[in-house]
Amino acid sequence: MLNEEIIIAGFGGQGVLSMGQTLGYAAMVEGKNVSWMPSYGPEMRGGTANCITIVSDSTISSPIVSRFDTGILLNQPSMEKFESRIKPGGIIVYESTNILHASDRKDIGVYAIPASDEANKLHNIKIANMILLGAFLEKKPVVSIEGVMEALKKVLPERYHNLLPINRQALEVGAELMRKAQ
Amino acid sequence: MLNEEIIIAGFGGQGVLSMGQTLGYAAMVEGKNVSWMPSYGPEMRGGTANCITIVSDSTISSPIVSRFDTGILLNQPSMEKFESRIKPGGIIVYESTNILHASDRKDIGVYAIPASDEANKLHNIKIANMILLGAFLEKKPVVSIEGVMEALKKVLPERYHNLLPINRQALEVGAELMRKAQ
Amino acid sequence: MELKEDIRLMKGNEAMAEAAIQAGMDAYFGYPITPQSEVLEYLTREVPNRTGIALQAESEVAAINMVYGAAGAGARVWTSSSSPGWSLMQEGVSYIAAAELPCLLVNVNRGGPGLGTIQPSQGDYFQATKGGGHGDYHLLVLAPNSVQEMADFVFLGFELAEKYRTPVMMLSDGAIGQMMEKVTFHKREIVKSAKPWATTGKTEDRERNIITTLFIQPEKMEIVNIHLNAKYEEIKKNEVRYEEIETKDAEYLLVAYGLSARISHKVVILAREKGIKLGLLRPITLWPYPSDVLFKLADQVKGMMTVELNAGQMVEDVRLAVNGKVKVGHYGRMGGIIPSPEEVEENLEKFIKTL
Amino acid sequence: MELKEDIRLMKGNEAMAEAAIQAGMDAYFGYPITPQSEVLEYLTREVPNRTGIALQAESEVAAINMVYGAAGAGARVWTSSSSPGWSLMQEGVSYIAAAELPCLLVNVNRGGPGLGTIQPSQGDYFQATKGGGHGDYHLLVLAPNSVQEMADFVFLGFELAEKYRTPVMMLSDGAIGQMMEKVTFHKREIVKSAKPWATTGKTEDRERNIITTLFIQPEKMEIVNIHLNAKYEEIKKNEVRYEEIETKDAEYLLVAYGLSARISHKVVILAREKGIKLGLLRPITLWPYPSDVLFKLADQVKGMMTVELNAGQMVEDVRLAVNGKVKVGHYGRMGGIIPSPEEVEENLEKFIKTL
Amino acid sequence: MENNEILTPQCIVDGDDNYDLVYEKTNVMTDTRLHYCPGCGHSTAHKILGEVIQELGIQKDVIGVAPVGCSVFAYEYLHIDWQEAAHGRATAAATGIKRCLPDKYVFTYQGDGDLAAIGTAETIHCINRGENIMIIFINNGVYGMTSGQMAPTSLEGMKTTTSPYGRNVHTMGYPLKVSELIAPLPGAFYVTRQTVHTPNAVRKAKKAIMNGFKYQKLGKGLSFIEIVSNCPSNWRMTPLQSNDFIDTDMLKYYPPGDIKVPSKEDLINL
Amino acid sequence: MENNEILTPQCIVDGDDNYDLVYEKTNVMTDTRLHYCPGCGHSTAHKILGEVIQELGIQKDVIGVAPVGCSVFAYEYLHIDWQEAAHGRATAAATGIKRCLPDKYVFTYQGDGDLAAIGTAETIHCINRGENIMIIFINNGVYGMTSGQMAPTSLEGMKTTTSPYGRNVHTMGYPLKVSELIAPLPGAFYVTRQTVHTPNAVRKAKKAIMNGFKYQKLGKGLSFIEIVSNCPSNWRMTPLQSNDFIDTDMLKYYPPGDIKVPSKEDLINL
Amino acid sequence: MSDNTKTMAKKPRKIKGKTVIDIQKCKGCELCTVACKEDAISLSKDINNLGYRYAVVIDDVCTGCLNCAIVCPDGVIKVYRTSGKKKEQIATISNVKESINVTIDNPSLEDLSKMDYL
Amino acid sequence: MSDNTKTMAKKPRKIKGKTVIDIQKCKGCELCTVACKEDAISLSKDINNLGYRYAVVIDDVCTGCLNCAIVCPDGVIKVYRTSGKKKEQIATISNVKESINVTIDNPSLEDLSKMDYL
Ligand SMILES: Cc1ncc(C[n+]2csc(CCOP(=O)(O)OP(=O)(O)O)c2C)c(N)n1
Ligand SMILES: Cc1ncc(C[n+]2csc(CCOP(=O)(O)OP(=O)(O)O)c2C)c(N)n1
Ligand code: SF4
Ligand code: SF4
Ligand code: SF4
Ligand code: SF4
Ligand code: SF4
Ligand code: SF4
Ligand SMILES: [Mg+2]
Ligand SMILES: [Mg+2]
Repeated sequence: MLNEEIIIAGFGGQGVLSMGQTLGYAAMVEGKNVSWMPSYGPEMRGGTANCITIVSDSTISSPIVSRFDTGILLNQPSMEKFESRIKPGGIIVYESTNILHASDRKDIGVYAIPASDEANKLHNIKIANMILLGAFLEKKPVVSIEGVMEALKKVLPERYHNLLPINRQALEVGAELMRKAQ
Repeated sequence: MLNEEIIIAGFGGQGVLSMGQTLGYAAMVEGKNVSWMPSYGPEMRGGTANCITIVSDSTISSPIVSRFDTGILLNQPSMEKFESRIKPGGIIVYESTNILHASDRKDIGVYAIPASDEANKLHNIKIANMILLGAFLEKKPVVSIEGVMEALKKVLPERYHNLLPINRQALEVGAELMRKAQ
Repeated sequence: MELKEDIRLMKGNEAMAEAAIQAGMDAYFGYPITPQSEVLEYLTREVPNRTGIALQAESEVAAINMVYGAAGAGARVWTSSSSPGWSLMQEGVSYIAAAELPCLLVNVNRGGPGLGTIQPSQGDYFQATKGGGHGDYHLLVLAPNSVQEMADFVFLGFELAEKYRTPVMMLSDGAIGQMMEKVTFHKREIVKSAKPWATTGKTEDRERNIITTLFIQPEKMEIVNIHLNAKYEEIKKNEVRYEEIETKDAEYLLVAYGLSARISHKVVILAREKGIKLGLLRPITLWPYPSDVLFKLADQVKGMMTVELNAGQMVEDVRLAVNGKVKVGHYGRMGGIIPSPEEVEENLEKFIKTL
Repeated sequence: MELKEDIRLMKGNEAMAEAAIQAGMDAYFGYPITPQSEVLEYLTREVPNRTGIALQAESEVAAINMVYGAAGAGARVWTSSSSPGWSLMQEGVSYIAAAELPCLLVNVNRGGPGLGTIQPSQGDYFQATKGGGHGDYHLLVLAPNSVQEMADFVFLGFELAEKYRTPVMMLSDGAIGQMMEKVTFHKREIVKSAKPWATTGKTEDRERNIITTLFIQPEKMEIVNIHLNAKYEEIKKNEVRYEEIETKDAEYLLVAYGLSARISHKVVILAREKGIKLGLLRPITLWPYPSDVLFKLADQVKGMMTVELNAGQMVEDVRLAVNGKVKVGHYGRMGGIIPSPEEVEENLEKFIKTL
Repeated sequence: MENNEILTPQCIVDGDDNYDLVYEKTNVMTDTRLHYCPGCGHSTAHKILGEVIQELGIQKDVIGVAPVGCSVFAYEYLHIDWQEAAHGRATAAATGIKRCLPDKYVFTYQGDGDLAAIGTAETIHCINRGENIMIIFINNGVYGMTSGQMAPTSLEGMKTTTSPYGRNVHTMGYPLKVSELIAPLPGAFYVTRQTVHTPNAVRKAKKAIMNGFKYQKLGKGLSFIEIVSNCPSNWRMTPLQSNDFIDTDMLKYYPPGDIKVPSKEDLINL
Repeated sequence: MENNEILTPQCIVDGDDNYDLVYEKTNVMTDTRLHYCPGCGHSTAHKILGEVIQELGIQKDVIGVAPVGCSVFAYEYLHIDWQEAAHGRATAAATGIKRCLPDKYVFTYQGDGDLAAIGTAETIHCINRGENIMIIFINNGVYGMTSGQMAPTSLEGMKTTTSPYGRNVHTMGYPLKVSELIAPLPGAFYVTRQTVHTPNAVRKAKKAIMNGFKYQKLGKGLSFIEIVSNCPSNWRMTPLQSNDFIDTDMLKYYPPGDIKVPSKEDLINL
Repeated sequence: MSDNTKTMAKKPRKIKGKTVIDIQKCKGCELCTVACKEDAISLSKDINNLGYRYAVVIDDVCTGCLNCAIVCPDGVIKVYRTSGKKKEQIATISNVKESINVTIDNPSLEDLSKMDYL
Repeated sequence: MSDNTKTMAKKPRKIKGKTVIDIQKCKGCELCTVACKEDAISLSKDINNLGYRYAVVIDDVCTGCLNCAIVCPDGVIKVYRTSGKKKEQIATISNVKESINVTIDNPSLEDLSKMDYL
């Protein structure tokens, strides 16, 4: 039974909230249940943002959980805040261009993804979040890449549909990085 | 055991509320318990005013009662409103200069006191209320005239003490009228 | 108006205002509303020759926030209003409770909901005791039933407020506010407790004082909530007040506060004349509620009935207190109607028959 | 944002706003406050191209009185706010209840008292259910526990409001307002009931219509109070709503609404995994309260525990419902803290040991 | 038959002369006796309001909003649809009504305590939004209904029950000139100050109210009609004394006349 | 020892030159990092407020009141006694404080949503009573804290989260010129409009705040310091763009400068 | 128009007026008495059922100028006029109510009880 | 005074300034960079621990005019000046805090947690 509880956290502007939403849309497209819960309020003013995304086969009971199956972490403060809240056996996928000190927990999988570097290579720094998402989905295919692409197609206004290919590329780059990182 | 429940009612300006207060002060001076409860609010804008005064030897339970031992009534609307709310065996003392149609109840005592006429004779129309009070006290001496005078002395500012004699006179005129009315 | 000793014949509202001056009030902020406008009128007449500040605010919302400011600055401060005015003050009350500011709040309850009527009512019991404002907080609620208590509870109210750093509400009603009775003012020594937390200017010997109700982090907020609750438990332990009338041998019990308790007292007399062993429990604090004594009395009596000037509010607290041990009835009139003792007695007998 | 059928991924606040438009709202008046500002934002974005009025008021006090005016004029109207804003609206709410104006009121509850925190809370249960405003009145209170219900209860709320000429409150919380979930919008036929009492201009075929809450004579006021109470009794008879989860064979029962009910659902799963026969009763209407079903369940279970995001408010209604038949416990977190299912389960086990 | 006609009240015959009825209370007013105190300007204001509604023939399209204050019972006296609003919130309620019924005439009728104290925020923002309504503002310098407390408009030195030694402007604030305060707001289309204490003043005030209704159709903003009035009961004066006081004191501080009038272009569609 | 002295931060030695410290953040400010967004005028306003308090040496006699808005955390940043007030009620709270502590300096620090929307009544009446306090009014044309809704001061056509197609003055009201609105009130002693987006503007604004504190001692009324500020985050601009917008748009509608200044006689006791 | 000028030209006979006051609704405020330039109205010695002295016509010199009626707060004055060009715009009377003398009832509070409450 | 005029008279050597920027508190708003008429300041390429590019002195041409420090919202600029008549009224420094470089901590929310809550 699928019930994946994910925390995504980083600086505001790193695309943390939209990464969660994209994942949510994809889950919805695939007929799964989903809940997406942002941190809100002045916390965001401090420059950090995070969201909890839960993807499940069955009804999602609590949309807010304090321990997670997966952490997708984009900056150092988030690493410090959330590393201890990953369940044993869970994973952390992190942005290794920004985060210098990663978790050294042994009971979870910790995967360094240099997403910003790779995004720069694709000449679009904004795509770093999709690279991380791709990496995560490679490890835990809670939704398919096709699902993500279908979701993006529905969510993005027509005029942005030219960005679909680069998004797919980013997802694939992420998957590739994950395969390497393992 | 003394427990006299009195309704005093008339037009605003007829000294209805202050009559009740004077009675209350006198009762207090004589060490009795007293409660005085005015009608309040826009009702008074309609030109009518009334107050419930209770004088008692013991603790006064409810300061608001719906039936009365005595009604001191100064205008026609008050007569109409309150005549039925006098307990059997009770009394009505009324201003017969103003009120043309008095109660014809047989189970209570109804006493016509032409207070305004008499007050005019004393060249002070404002004193009519004290005449009615005097009449009431003649019938039911719940406080003594001395008590009332002492109360007035305490309550009136020094500069009005010259009015004390005419007040006493009014009380006595009232008493006399009551003796005649019976 | 002074008679021998310091006994006076006064309206409840005036007695309260006089008591506040004698209690060394620093400030009063209020807005006119019937049936309590005499408070501001009395104070604006008296304080210029005596002591304190009495300011007419532009609204109840302003008034309660002036109280917030003044209380935060360490003043002995109070306000009063009546039902609709109190609804407007609910945000401010919640802030004051959260900031733990001692002050006295008086509701001279009139008939509602809406603009309603200006006649006496007890329709604001829930608002006063369960918290009409948002969030978990409590007011310490005192319910006077005479002009004397209107005066006495001002002294008591200020004292308790400062002792616990908590707002104290006096829940009165239009009848007790408007009626005149004898009231005795005893000589008292007024002790004002030190308020080292007050915002009086940051002197060099201390850190800055901050009055705030903002605790943006849930973890902090919960600590504040827990702290408040601990205080409320303390108050529950120490400050329950009530009066028992003829309860010793009572087989039936009336429960009533304020004006209803006055009426119910007469009902006890009437019922006992008829041979019904009736007692009366008068809660003086509506919060904390005298639940324990009711729980005990539930073993003794066959039934309890509340008498309230509302549709049945306090009856819930009585039911919670006795927890099913005895049947608890309610007799109420609404909208400013005041039942006569005879009427209540009649309904009591009806209730007894259902037991 | 549209996907196949009309299924969308939306925030609770947005779903509610979308539902209101689909429900044929005539007007919304509101004032920004976290965590529900998305409502006004969504509406100001949508209504210019669709239908209705969405006006940013100068304050919550103004907003609720705009609702009063519009509802009195026969409009399908609503507002939303969060805790401190709702405290400010209490006078208006009492007026609306007294004037019997149908409208929808949404409180996206955050942590209090005072300014508090913006995180989710259920600290306004008392305010919503016992009447935070003055006088005897009730709101019909709906408690959604998902984004879907945030949408559905808008339709239901308008319907019930107009059916009973009464304000309906939706008591949600910051989590449900802020979170995104799937929500399906079904095609519905919107029926708006006739409002012959509305102030739309006195045509010659009828007497003038008056919306008022002033009943200066106690006798009249009491008639109004009695009328309101009769209506409330009617609502109690017809409109109690709740959900039973695994209660059939339950030996213990959780009682929880809204977000707490989501958490409690997981607790039921956890407990049953451990062999504890736990059930969940989720009140959907907080007023009228599902007392009867609890009274019945009290014969079956050994104990009940409420799970609330407050210091213990709804627990009083459960105790009143079971009237002493079983022990009723409470587990609560405050200030925006949300307990994990594991934590609740642990505390449930502790509670069970006290039975 | 001739006799019959003579007995109808439209005309009476007195000796040689045949008299036609030329003035009586408009039947937009109800028969209920006004509860106002003798000589109170509220009554006069009601009367001319009724006359204007009758003369414009808009009875079926008018919705009045009267909040708390002596005029809370206004709905007793005018045969139109009414809402009684919470203290200070008439303009908010009126906004709610007008936004939902933009083709109706909506007006508020508010006292100075209501409009200028507790309702200040609602007043200013309603005007600033230029809601297409009319505000009739009865400035009697006192809280009439609650029996004579100081209002924001009480004059300097004025004795009221809450300024028993006279209003001290340094501690209690200055009498607020609401019309002057709000006239600069772009949402205010027409701002005028009138009285109703003499026959001519009544005629002018009536004209102002008529304008207020007419302008409402233009959709260009709000009409604000201040009526400096009296409160004999709480001023503790006879009605005649109170009217003198209007002339000698109130109008000194609150000068009558138009404060903001529409331009000709503004009125082009009238 | 010489060496030691050199190492204290008052001066540094660089080659031949001996440098003295001539400017640093006043220590009336705490060390807590300001939570404001980059380039936000709130920060600058805080800073000069702290400097004025330090320069006047009145730290122990000042009580600040900050209501809800981005500056609700003001108490984090200035080492003085503070009260955080309910939204819109800072002036009421300040009135309560000042009446009880007349010898202290009391000021409020309020946003435009706070002061000019929900707090309108409190603002006007506090000023009208001439409370001897200072109001610092940060006008950034938007609700900053709640993330960018329209404020009463949002300019015509301005896009905000609740005016997504731009502020339509006919349905949403006109941008409110609060300083002009309140300046005529006799209780307003000093009314000025400043900005803090350039070094010179900051100097002037600081002077204005200094005046506000000084005038408070005179007991002649209220000082109202409007600071036209920015909200880069919610204007969706960089700080530099936002400061340009102040010059090109905000100051057009809200012209800077003194609006009401005390006369010489007023200042005689200063 | 010719008619009109004729009337004005000869001024043989001043337009005559007549006021009818509902004495039971009159509150004796005296605004009419000072408003009447002809001194046609004065207060009675007696009081009506509201407790007020009421306005009465004391002198049959009324010109029908309407001042008294226009200023009367309670609208209890009706004015009649002999034919002739009306000087005043008058209220349109679409449905004239009968009765000049009104039955005596109780003070305003009782009136209020006639309210259509719900 | 004579000293002063002397200095002004000969103007042999322009007053020199020095700015010290607390880069970990800088938010990179760039107000200082445009305020400096000498173009002494610019933004770094790197980001600090708040995630912002920060202001750095790029050119040692500072005159000590204070503009950058005065306009800096976050008050993270200190200015030093060589002796000479000060052109500006400066803040009185009664108690100078130490440290030019500040330890790196978490974003503001964590700062807030240092609050003295009750
Ligand atoms: C919230 C609230 N506060 C106070 C009152 C009491 N109240 C009723 S009317 C009024 C003021 C009346 O004065 P004004 O508006 O000037 O009207 P007037 O009676 O003078 O015409 C007040 C304070 C109320 N009804 N509601
Ligand atoms: C009663 C109430 N309503 C609404 C809010 C939400 N709220 C907090 S701050 C704010 C407005 C902030 O705008 P402004 O006053 O302009 O300050 P800024 O953040 O722009 O400096 C609002 C609406 C609240 N805290 N309390
Ligand atoms: S109290 Fe004053 S305002 Fe009210 S009706 Fe009487 S005179 Fe008029
Ligand atoms: S949101 Fe706007 S006002 Fe608030 S701190 Fe950021 S820039 Fe400043
Ligand atoms: S003006 Fe009207 S109410 Fe006043 S005395 Fe004359 S008739 Fe009577
Ligand atoms: S109509 Fe004119 S002349 Fe006739 S009574 Fe009235 S005021 Fe006098
Ligand atoms: S002004 Fe201050 S915060 Fe902004 S870039 Fe310069 S040093 Fe950094
Ligand atoms: S002090 Fe003046 S010259 Fe030096 S860096 Fe700052 S702005 Fe430039
Ligand atoms: Mg008034
Ligand atoms: Mg702002």
